[in-house]
Amino acid sequence: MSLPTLDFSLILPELVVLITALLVLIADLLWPRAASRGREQAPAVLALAGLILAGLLTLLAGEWSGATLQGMLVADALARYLNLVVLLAAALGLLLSWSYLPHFSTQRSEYYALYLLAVAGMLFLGKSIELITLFVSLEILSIALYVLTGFHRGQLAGGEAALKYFLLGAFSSGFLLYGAALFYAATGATRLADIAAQNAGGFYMLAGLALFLVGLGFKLAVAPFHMWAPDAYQGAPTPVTAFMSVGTKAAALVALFRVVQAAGSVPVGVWATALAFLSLLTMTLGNLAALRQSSLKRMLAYSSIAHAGYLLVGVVAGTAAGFDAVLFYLFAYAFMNIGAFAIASLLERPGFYAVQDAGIHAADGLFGRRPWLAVAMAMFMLSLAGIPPLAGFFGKLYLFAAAVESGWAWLAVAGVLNSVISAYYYLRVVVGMFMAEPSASAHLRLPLPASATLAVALTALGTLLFGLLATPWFQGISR
Amino acid sequence: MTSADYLPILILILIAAPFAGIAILLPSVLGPKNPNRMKQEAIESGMIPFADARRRFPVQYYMVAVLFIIFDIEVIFLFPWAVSLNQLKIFGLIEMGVFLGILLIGYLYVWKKGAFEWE
Amino acid sequence: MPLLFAALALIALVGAAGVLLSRNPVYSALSLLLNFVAFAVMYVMLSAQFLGVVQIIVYAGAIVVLFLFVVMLIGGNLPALGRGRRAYVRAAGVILAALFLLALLFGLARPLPNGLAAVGAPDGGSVQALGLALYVDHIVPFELASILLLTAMLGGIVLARRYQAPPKD
Amino acid sequence: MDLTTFPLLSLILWLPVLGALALFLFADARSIRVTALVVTLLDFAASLLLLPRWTPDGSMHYQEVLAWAAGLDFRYHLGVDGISLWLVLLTTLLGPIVVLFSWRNVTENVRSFFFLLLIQQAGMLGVFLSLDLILFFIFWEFTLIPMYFLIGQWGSGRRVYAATKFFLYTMAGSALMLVVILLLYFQTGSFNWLTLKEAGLDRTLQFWGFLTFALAFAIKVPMFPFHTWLPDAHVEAPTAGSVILAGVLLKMGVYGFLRFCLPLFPQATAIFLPWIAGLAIVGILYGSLTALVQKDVKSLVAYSSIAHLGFVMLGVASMNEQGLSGAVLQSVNHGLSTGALFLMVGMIYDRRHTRLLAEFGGLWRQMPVYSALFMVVVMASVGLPGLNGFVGEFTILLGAFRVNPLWAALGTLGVILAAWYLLAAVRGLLHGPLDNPANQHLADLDRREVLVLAPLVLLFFLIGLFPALFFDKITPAVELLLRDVGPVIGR
Repeated sequence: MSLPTLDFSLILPELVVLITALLVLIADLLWPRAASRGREQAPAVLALAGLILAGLLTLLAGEWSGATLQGMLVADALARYLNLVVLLAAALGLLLSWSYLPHFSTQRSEYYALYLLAVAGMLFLGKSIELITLFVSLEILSIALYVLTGFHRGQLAGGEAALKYFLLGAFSSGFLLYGAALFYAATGATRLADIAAQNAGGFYMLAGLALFLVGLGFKLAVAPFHMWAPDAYQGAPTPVTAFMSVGTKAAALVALFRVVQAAGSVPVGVWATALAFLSLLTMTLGNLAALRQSSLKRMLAYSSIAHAGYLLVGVVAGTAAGFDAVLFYLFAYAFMNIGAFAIASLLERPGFYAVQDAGIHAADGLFGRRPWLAVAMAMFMLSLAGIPPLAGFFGKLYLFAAAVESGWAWLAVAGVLNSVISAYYYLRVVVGMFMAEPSASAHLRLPLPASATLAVALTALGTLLFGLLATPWFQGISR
Repeated sequence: MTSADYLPILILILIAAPFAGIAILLPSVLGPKNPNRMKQEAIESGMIPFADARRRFPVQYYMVAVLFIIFDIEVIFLFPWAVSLNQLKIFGLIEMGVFLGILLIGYLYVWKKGAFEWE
Repeated sequence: MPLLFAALALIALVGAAGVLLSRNPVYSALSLLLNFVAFAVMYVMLSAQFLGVVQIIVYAGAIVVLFLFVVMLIGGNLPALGRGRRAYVRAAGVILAALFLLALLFGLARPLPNGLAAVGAPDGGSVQALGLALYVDHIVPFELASILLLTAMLGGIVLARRYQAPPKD
Repeated sequence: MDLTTFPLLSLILWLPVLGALALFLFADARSIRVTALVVTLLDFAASLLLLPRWTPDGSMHYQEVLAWAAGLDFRYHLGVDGISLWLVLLTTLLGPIVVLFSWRNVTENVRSFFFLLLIQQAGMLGVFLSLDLILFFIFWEFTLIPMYFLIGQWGSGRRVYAATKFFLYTMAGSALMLVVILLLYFQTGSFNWLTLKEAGLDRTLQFWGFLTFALAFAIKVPMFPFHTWLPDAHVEAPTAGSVILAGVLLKMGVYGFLRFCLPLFPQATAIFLPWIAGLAIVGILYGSLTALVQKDVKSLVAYSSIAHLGFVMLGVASMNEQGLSGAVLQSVNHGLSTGALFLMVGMIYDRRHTRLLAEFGGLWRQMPVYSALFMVVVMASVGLPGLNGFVGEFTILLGAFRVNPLWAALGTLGVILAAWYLLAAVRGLLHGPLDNPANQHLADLDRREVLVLAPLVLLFFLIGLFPALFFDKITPAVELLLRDVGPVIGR
């Protein structure tokens, strides 16, 4: 009976995040109730430190050569880049919640603990190459996000959003499990490597993959399964929405890519056409719905759905270059999307009992009051629309290049046309900021919290420079 | 544990079920039925019930139920561990130590946050 | 054996139908209990004894109790669900269910893939076999499970506590 | 440091960007304006450096290549030849003129105004200089942003509508171009214009390629059915914006046809040439007729641009040496004359804050210098022999006549109509009694305003009297283009 020796260095960043989460809880227990001044922000500082440490470990920890932990978790280049984008999104989201949380909640250490557990779930999901591990990490991340979505207890919309997200999330986990069971039925193995080796064709494999796509489709808020997303994104506190919209997509996409690669026996044309149709539907629905939104946050939610459609184009391409483009786009998307949500959070009027969402016209006349904030928001909007030389354009360029290369030119055309549609509602915000007088509903949280301003500055810098500089690092990541 | 070993359980069920069934069905079949308002009311040890019995439960009950499930599952994991500890030796101990440690922190946290107190 | 399986399957179906159709939520919880017990016996028949016992303890014991608590929490006399405002939703539901059934039958009619592990190995599902598999081959999901339970615990705490607005600092 | 290896084109391209960033060093408006003027003048001087050592052989000069992205190997590849040389010089010339003009009338947000102006100039230069299709596309879409904010923030009247229409119209048009560029790349393996020129593309790709590229460029030119954004954008834009819009942005469409549509898709060009000629002629007549009935001087000039650019596209459609070189020169001339026209309309707008012709009359007596200069500019754009307009239009008509006399006839009809509506404008503004009291004590042009117009008028005469100076640089490039494309089209 040989007891396995486990090489924990493979999952060091994840362990750091987990230990920080536990430390946040323990700190909350041990810290004397008499609130000293530092008491409020202690969990946030601890959480941020944990994230940064994990990020450094991911960056500096040599070459991730694809060694696996018992065939369950793999540490390859793909997982490394996923770690980076998730930790980036988490750190930026945390900066936002630093000043956003005190407005409506006293349960700070629980918030940061759940936040870190969600991050850990995403990191494990990105690394899992075995069906059970994949499912458990997906559940960790989902449960943590269900609770975070409903964290603003005073606001009814938060509760409603959390319930919707929970019900549909649990439903999708059911699909996922059923898919995994069918995979096991078809191949008798749960490790993706063995499933790929079996190369068993047949109905069970196809049905299993279909159900898996449905399950992950829910998590990615892909078109027919996106009903929960706008309400959940709008009801959740804005920092959680910002983090959730990037982190969940990144982790779910990597899981989708690994499963699709493992289900090699299912002819590529089959799942690729299905995904292509889903991608087209998501893009169009997301953009068209975003056109007539009155709340800025809900508009960003629909735009986030549309971007899930663009990301799927890279997966549909099916090539390694395709998924490199997806990873590149995820980083660009993290910068521009979290930046946009950061400014949306600054335009909100967070209260104890009701968060008054920033309307589309909340940003009117912003150029007059805070020129640099308006310039940053304009950059995020134009980058989301895919205008060069910002990061969004390069992301879309590589995605559509991968699509055209693998014969999906029509999908690239659809993507490009969708970008034009999306330009309209992104411009509407820019128009308001630069060319309109401040409207009655315009509100800006003054004085601007330092942490939020830092987040906006970082994301603005990222949106401007990432597209131009980062291309060489995104070659040959996903084999 | 072949299916034959389950014979005693089967026999147990076959005896218990009819016994309970008869006890419930017989009176309702044979007994006189002339219900009046007084008899229909819930028994409040003689007191006149002033509200419907099914009022909303305080949330503590729900907390207890959820925590019961979580710790119940934790215990379930212990069964196979205990049975196969002789092969797992020290490795199994560390493994379960980590598992229980994490849940211990959770338990302490829940305790400190007063989920068990009954106000 | 197949006769016993058919009977159990029937009981399970009756239980499931009971959950959906019964007016009173308490009755539906009890019929769910019946469903779980039927499955437990099926697991035992497939010689997954540990799983059968776990099914009884966790599902039948804890989760049905939780259902009852929740039903009580919301108040027992839950009004029957209002008629769906949109009639076509009901029709769509029926059609989709029929389609799903067809797909299932189509799937089952096909030859079973040969990769299926030998089902019903006598002590395949016994506690010892499971113990070794769980604590040696599947350590990672096992430890992740503890994190999952911790998250669930935290989630329960956060959502169940009465909401005090933060002091106006 | 000899000049051959010095990255002159990069200097010309990135100088305005550095200047724009330098604006943030200064606080007060005056030093911002001075810096902007100095930077644009330096940029113009740098572009003049291109001329002395120019070898008139039609090939690409001053090429610079810098490997940029690893995956899709698009490169930072700049180059300039006979076709794009004068357009670059036109851009760098209009730069300081526009800065000098907006010295007085831009009061609020001065730094962002000049920042956008400089960024806009860099973007346009990028379009003319880049030889890598992706780099071209990046600059092509980028030029939308500064102009969008210039029109949107400093425009007048329905500026938001005009700015958004301008942005979305152009972006929609050029959206498909990106996909075709990718298709070209995956068929030939490179984004480089030089290699794509030689690579024989299959017919269907050429057909669709031409269609999508032509759509994007036709919107920009603008050609007849796609012109509806132009009047709004020109009328609502601030004067500086209108000058740049008319002077340079429209030429990016023509340049696109000459640089990408014709050489890359010769077989498709043969099919579509009559269509372009037809639309061009419709553009000339439509532009002229609508200009006739305009009450607002600025929209009159805007519609005249459509007519003039109809001429240029007629030259492009004639596909022979005279036609093409005439088109290139005429697009430069149009930049100068219409730019001057917009400047002069801006000058009276600053004084009277109205652009309705009825409001004016008899300015001749009140503002003699203004009127004289206005007369010269009108004569230049009408095409009086001896001035630049005549040279361009005459060569285009010559080229068109060689292909199809009917084209030339309709073209000359356009010239007559041009004379009609422009002289109608002169009559409205300058002649007639000085009855309107508001006009009676209008100040004539001051030194700065004359200084703004002087270079343009000088160039009118220079091009008008010595066209050879310009043609000897354009014609070789045009011949090179015809050598590749001519045989395919059978001209």
